[in-house]
Amino acid sequence: MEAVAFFIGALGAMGGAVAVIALRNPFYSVLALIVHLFSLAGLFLLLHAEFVAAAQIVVYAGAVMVLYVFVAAYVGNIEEPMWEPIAGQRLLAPLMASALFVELTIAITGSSLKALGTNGPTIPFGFGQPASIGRFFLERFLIVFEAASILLLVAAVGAVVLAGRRRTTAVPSGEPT
Amino acid sequence: MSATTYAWLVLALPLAGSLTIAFGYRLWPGRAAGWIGTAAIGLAFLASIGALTQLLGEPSEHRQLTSSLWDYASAAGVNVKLGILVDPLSVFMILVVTGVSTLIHLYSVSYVESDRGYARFFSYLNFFVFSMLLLLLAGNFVLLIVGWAFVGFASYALISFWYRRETATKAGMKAFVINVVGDVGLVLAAFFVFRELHAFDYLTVFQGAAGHFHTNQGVVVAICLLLLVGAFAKSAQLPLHTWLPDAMEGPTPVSALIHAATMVTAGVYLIARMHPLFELAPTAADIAAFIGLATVIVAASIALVVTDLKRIIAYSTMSQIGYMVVGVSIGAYTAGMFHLMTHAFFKALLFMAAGSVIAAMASRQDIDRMGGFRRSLPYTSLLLIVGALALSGFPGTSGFFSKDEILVFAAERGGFYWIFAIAGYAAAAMTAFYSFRIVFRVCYGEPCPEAEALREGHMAHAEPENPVTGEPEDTDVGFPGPEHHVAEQARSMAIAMGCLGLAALVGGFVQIPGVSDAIGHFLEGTFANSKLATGNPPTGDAYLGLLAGAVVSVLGIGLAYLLYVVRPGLAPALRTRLSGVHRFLVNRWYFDELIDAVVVRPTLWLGRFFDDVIERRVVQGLVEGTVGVVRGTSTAVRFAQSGFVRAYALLLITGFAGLGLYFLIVSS
Amino acid sequence: MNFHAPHIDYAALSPVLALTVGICIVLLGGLVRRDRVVVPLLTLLTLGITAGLCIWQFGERKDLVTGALRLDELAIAIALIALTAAAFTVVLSLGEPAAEQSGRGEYHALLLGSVLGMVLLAQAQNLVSFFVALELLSIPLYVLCGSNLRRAPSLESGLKYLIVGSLGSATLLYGLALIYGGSGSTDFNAIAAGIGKAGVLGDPLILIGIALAATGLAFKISIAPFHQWTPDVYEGAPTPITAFMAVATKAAAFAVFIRFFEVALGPESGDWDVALAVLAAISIVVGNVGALGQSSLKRLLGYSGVAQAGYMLVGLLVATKLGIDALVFYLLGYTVMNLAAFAVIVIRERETPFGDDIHAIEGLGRERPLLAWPLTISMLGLAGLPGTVGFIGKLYLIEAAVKDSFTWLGVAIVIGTMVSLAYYLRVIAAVWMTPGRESARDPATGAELPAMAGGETIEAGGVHAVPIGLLAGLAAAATITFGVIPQPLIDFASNAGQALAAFL
Amino acid sequence: MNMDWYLVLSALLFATGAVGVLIRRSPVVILLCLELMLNAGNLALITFSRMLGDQQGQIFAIVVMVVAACEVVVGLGLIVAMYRRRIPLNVDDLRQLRG
Amino acid sequence: MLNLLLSLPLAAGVVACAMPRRAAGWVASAGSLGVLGLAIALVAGFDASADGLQHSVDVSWIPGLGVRYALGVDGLSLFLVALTALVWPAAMIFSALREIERPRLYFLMLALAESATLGAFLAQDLLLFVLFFDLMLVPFYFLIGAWGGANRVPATTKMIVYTLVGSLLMLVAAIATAILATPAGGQLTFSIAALQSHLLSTGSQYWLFCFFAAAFLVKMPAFLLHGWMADAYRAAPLPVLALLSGVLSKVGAYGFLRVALPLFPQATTHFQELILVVALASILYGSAMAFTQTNVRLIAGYSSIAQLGFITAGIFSLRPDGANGAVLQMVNHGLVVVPVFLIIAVLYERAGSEDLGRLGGMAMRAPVLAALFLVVTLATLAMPGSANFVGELYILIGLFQAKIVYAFVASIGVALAAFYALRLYQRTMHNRAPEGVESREIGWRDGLVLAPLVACIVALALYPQFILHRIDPSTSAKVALRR
Repeated sequence: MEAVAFFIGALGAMGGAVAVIALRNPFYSVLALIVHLFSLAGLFLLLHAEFVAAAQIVVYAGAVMVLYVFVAAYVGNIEEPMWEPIAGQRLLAPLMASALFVELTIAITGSSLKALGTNGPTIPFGFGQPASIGRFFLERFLIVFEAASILLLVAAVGAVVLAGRRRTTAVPSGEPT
Repeated sequence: MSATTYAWLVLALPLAGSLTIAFGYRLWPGRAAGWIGTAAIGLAFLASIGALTQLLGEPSEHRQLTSSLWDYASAAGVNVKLGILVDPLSVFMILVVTGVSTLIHLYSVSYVESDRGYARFFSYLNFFVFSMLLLLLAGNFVLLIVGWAFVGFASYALISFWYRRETATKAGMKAFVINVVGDVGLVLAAFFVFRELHAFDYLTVFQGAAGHFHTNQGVVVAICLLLLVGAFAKSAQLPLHTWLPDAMEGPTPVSALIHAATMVTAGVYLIARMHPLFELAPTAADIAAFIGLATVIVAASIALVVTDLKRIIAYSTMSQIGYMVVGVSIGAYTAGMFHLMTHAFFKALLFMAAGSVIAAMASRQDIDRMGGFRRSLPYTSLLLIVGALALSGFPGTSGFFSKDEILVFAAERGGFYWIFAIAGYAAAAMTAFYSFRIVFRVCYGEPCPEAEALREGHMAHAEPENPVTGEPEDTDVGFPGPEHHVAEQARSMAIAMGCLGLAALVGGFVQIPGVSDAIGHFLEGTFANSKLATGNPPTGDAYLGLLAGAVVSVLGIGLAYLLYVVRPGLAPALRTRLSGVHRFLVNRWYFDELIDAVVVRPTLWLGRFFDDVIERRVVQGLVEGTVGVVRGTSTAVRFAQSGFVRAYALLLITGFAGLGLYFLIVSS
Repeated sequence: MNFHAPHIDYAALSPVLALTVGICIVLLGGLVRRDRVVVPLLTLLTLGITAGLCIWQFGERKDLVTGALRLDELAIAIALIALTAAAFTVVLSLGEPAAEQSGRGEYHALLLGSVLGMVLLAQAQNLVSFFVALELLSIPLYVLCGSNLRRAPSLESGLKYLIVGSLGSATLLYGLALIYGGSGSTDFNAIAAGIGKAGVLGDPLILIGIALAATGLAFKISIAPFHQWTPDVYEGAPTPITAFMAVATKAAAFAVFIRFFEVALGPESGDWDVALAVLAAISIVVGNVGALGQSSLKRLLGYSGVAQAGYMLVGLLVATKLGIDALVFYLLGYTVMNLAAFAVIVIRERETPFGDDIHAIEGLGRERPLLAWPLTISMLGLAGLPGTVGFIGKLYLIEAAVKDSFTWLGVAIVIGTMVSLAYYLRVIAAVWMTPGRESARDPATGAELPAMAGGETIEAGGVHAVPIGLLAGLAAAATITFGVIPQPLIDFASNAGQALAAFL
Repeated sequence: MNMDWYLVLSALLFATGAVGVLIRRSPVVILLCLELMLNAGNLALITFSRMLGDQQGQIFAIVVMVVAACEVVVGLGLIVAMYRRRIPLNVDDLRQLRG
Repeated sequence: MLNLLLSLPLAAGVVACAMPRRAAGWVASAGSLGVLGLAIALVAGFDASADGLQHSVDVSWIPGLGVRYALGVDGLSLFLVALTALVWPAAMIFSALREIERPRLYFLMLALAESATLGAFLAQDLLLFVLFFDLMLVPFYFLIGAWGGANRVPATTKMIVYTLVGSLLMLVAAIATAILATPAGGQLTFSIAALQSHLLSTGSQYWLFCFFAAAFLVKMPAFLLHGWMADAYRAAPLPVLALLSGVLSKVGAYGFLRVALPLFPQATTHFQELILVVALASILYGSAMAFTQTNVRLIAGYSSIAQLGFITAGIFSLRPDGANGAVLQMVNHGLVVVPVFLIIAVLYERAGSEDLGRLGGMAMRAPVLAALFLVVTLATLAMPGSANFVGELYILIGLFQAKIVYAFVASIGVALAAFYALRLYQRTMHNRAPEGVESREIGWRDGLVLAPLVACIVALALYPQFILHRIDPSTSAKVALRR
């Protein structure tokens, strides 16, 4: 049962990922990513990370992706020519990515870490649930939590700086880019 | 005052004279510089006499006196003092040098009077005398080398005295460089000596040498051969002689003083001085003797055909020094030094007379253009003849006794040394011939226009031109001087020539076989330990030799008379008949060309090779190659910096892939 | 279920808190007041207070908030570098068009946010706080790079930095995940212990994790071949930001690099030292040759930064106290040298129509010797010539390398230095040995050069040559002073090494 | 399911994301691919968290989500700013800075 | 005493910077004259019998790195310090007599150069030596780059990069020497005296020696490593070039004696032949090049290569006599080459050219100039009777006893020197003056600069023992360390 769920989730995640990089319209890519995120959330559930899965769906697939959709719609479809201007990129990119994959796989499968070959230890009640996560955040990772919040603040300020319309940023027309 | 004090005085006076003239070059009016110079040397001559008398006052075993002023360069086991050695040989030499020098200074006072560089001339000349005396009085090898090089420099300075002439500067350079080659030989010899005996001091070396070396040991032969390089360069022996004829670019008194009477005999002095070493290396001594002989013959043969008045005398000088070299190399020290002295007299005289003639010719030196000066320059002609007689070894003159003494000694020594006697007499015939070739061409025959003019009381004035290249002289500043001076009109010249003429005639009487042995006796102190200088040859043999000499000399003179006076057409005919030989001789046996091809060209080629190939290709290539590699890498790095952000990402991933690969290899 | 509030040492945390408060105040101040002075002053005040608190805490060594952070001399030294750089940047930003356009409050708040990230990063002792601090450092910088919205290169640099930076972050993250998995903990100390406990010393999982983490960190400190963003971003970003990045980012990333590798991955040092040595050598080569022939001074300093990072990495990879001392010392010296150079570049950028092109400083020695000297001293220092702190720094690094049998890296450093002379001296030659340019004509084509930021700025914000020049002079004076009397700085740096000595 | 399955999947997703960054030219899609990579990291973190029975990994994952969101915000902000400046939204055209 | 010696020039230079433009040169010159006074006092107070350091200063400088501020003079450095102190005022005053652009900076740089050079000669801490060795280059970079002739910037860059190649490697080697010589747990020290007592293993000595040798040989420069020389010599302003050639080149040779021989005795012996070959190649190559060049600066430049070849050969005879000669020759060469370049400057002002083809006839109306030049020329060609000859004599004696073949080859250089030096003199002073050459007597001000130098040459020629006597104990001690 768990294996089936894993494979469905894996297929969804992979499918979504491949679709993100394969689809030519960014708008569709965004949608494919949403599929991917949902599948991943499923996998998280399998791994007893309920809170993370929920956050994934609510925050990520929900809020963040909406932003994507808006921007994708705002800037419209972007022409990506088929012609590859960088010599060797088309050959080397997949090659290096596969090298990356192979090395990671060797690291994972070649590791002498015993626990890797197991289904994982029995876990206590409440593992991955909001309460325990929250405790972690407020006790051990208090600083991280606060830092993350400041990060969000800063990112928001950044977004305002970049995307906010101000009178000084009126673009003189016809200026070369 | 002791003999050494006199000797220091002998050194100090010319130096003081030189510096006085140099620093006051703007102050001295008229001939003052000349008189100061002459006085300095004259006083040095007197001091030399003082040294002589003091030395004669010592018992003959104690006639080697040393004295030193201060440590010159002593450290790390090397000990060099500013020290002199006063012994019969050096005193004999300083007497000759200061004596002849005084007369030549006197001559010069008038001769170069109108030259712009008057003060400079006397400063140089005094400096030369100082250097020569330093060379002679030096008590160790280092000081010898110093004096040796100083005379070389003085010679250079005086050869290129008229430095606006390119020929003069070239000749000076040639003389200097060849002399430096000699210096190097001498220096290396000194090093060998030092390495073997750990001393530079003459007396220590000579005392140590006898016990340290065995006869003909390689080292001592090497030392002697290196000494010979020095001696031959200075004394213009084959093959280092080519500078001497060119040195005639200098003013004539310079030729008389340096390139005839004094400096060029330094080589002879050196061999005599180093006789303890040469006697330990008979092979080297024999080599020296043979080279001397070769020089005698080669130089005499060239002198037969050259037409430049001063150059004929220059070749004659080479030839005569060859005799001396033969003499001191085979052990005839007394005879060699005797000939050195008489030669100084008559050769200086010849140059002075030649100078007078050349002045009358307005600086032209070609004997083919001369003639008939007998009447217009009677005094000069007379002394020219006296000099020529002495040079030819005409019976009774000084050259007659001294030359024969060498040849007789050679014949007496036995073995293969008779070759020197035979060849020496043959060369003497040539000597007599070319001596009188000069006399007959200059004094006899049809008077040339200059001679005619002079008879009417006008000195010839010619457009100043370089006597060698014929190109017009730089008259801007007037050297070699707009006016010329002949002995007949300048008293100081006449006095100087008169004194020398007298010496050339009677100088030989100090050493007549069976009659007097003044020089031999005096020099005994130096050569006491010599195995070869075993006294004089039997008087009978000596007179046989004198007879042979007289015959040869008269024959030579007679032949010259036949060719140039009785049948003047014969000489050109002979020249066409023997054109091959003539060309060979006129081209001076092609020695200049040989040296040019063997030494000069390869060196220049090497310089160019260094410049073109090593410097441009290797040295700069090293730089440019490195720069090229760096630039190439730079281009590659900047090419990779293409601006494509995806390419940057790719490189990042690639970098990780490489790093990961390394870690995987490490982990396995 | 009991909630145990963690013990919080407010005194030790005070710098962080001060910065946080400062961010808010500056942000609000920017909204309230629109004049040019208040916000920079507030920012400087914040930085000053924070620095004061840091100095107050100097000498403390303790874990903060359950071990997420560690306050020690290394952290404070790096924090001070970041604060100094930020203070410079504030002054350099006076009249900076980027600050005008993005709003002064926002601009300075972002700057302070980045500084906060650096301060946290220097203290981070936990994978999570490490990662979040790193992002807190980076994300404001992405914005600041692109903050001169009028200039396309500024935006380009922002986006490039963002893309490659995020790629680097992702790589780092994956590496951290593997290390977490392998060692079973996120605490640096526990990782070191966990590696041994789990028996994964030399295990591919950990090693690939290290490789990924090293990639991510090397990216941040511009180690070749992960350096390629550096020249582009340095050139495109507003110059004060470039100065800030060149100095502070590098320092903070090095701090965490040291702490992470020496403390957490110390047991593995035998595996990663050679790899890092090779990277250092590559950096030295690439950085130095890349800088040759650059005409943009910022770009040149970008490449130079790559090379300098290579030098500094040597101090890290030897994994000795001496190495850390040397690295911290070099960072301190590097800070003053670079800031002096950037200050002069900022002034010339605004005074001449050449932007940051080398033409902008031609003839400076003749016209403005007081401005020429700081730049000259800075270049001499970066080139490592004696009499400057750069020489002592290199000496220190080489000593560390040689002592740990990495003599070949010492040789690599000096070979790199030789190459570097070619471009540092070129700058000096432009300053002193080339006549200045009168007109803004392109030397090649003769065409009028497009007006760059400088032209506009003079009307927009003024040159502010006096305060900036004073700072440049100050930094140059420090370069010389610490080159002649280096001991105080050495003592300071060796405290940092001492803080980590227990882990080596 | 063994943990290494999850990890291999995460590696595959990571590599896929990397390929996307390398070959796509639209900045929007590149940002998406970066999301993919961060999510792959998250998957690994969660997997390890499960494997170790330790929730720190989950905390880490949540932080990563925050970070990802921030990157997205800033990234999209940049894209919007560029769009407004009429800079072509193709990273290959961003080559004013090079060399 | 030494502190004052070291800081006075720089202090004067800084003060000069604050002076009006016209006074700057004179203030800096006054400082350097003060240094000269100190140096004379130093020589006068020198205890000739001791081979140890005198006037030592030794205080901690960077304890963290084991670097001490240790200065001292011994016979080895005494006369090099004196040489520096003597020629710097000459160059400064010579420059101060002329209109110079940006005089304050110029004199500041000259003053800095003097301080750095003195530092290199005085340093007794290996690292301090390296520091000053490198620091010397900086002012010369500026001096050539800002006041030089055509192509000055590439030339000066080439020079500084090339010479730093060697000296930076030396930095590594110096550090490695100290580290390797420090016993485990011991306090790191760079003190030359202390390092001398912990000799390294032969293998370490070999490569460390090579690094040091590279630095010294480049600085000299020696054959094959002189790629920077020609361009720099062409471009440098002449007073600066005089110092560059006269003093800086000596630091390399000095380094061999100060550092390489005492610290790496086995390596020195091992590489003796190699260095001798380089030295001989320098002699022959330098000489041959010197007589093919027509640019007067390059003639002097290549002759310097040859002379430095002699000095190196003397050092690497590894005998006291050779080393004494080398030290003496360093002083001598410095003393002759500085006036040569200053005279070239004077000639250039009169002829507007530095090419032999366009020079000549200068002696005509300038007998004093000609006489000064003549003395210098004769000393350059190591005319017997000059101190240069004594130097060469000692070098060759040493070499002759160590490696006889090398001595023979080296003596070829002596003969070649006569040719190129005399050629230089003749073609500038003698022959006919080409168009445009103005034969004018040297001004009394320039004369006052040159005359003391020439007087020193003459004085040393008369009494070289003055130097030999004082250098002998320390120099012999350096060579005797070889086991």
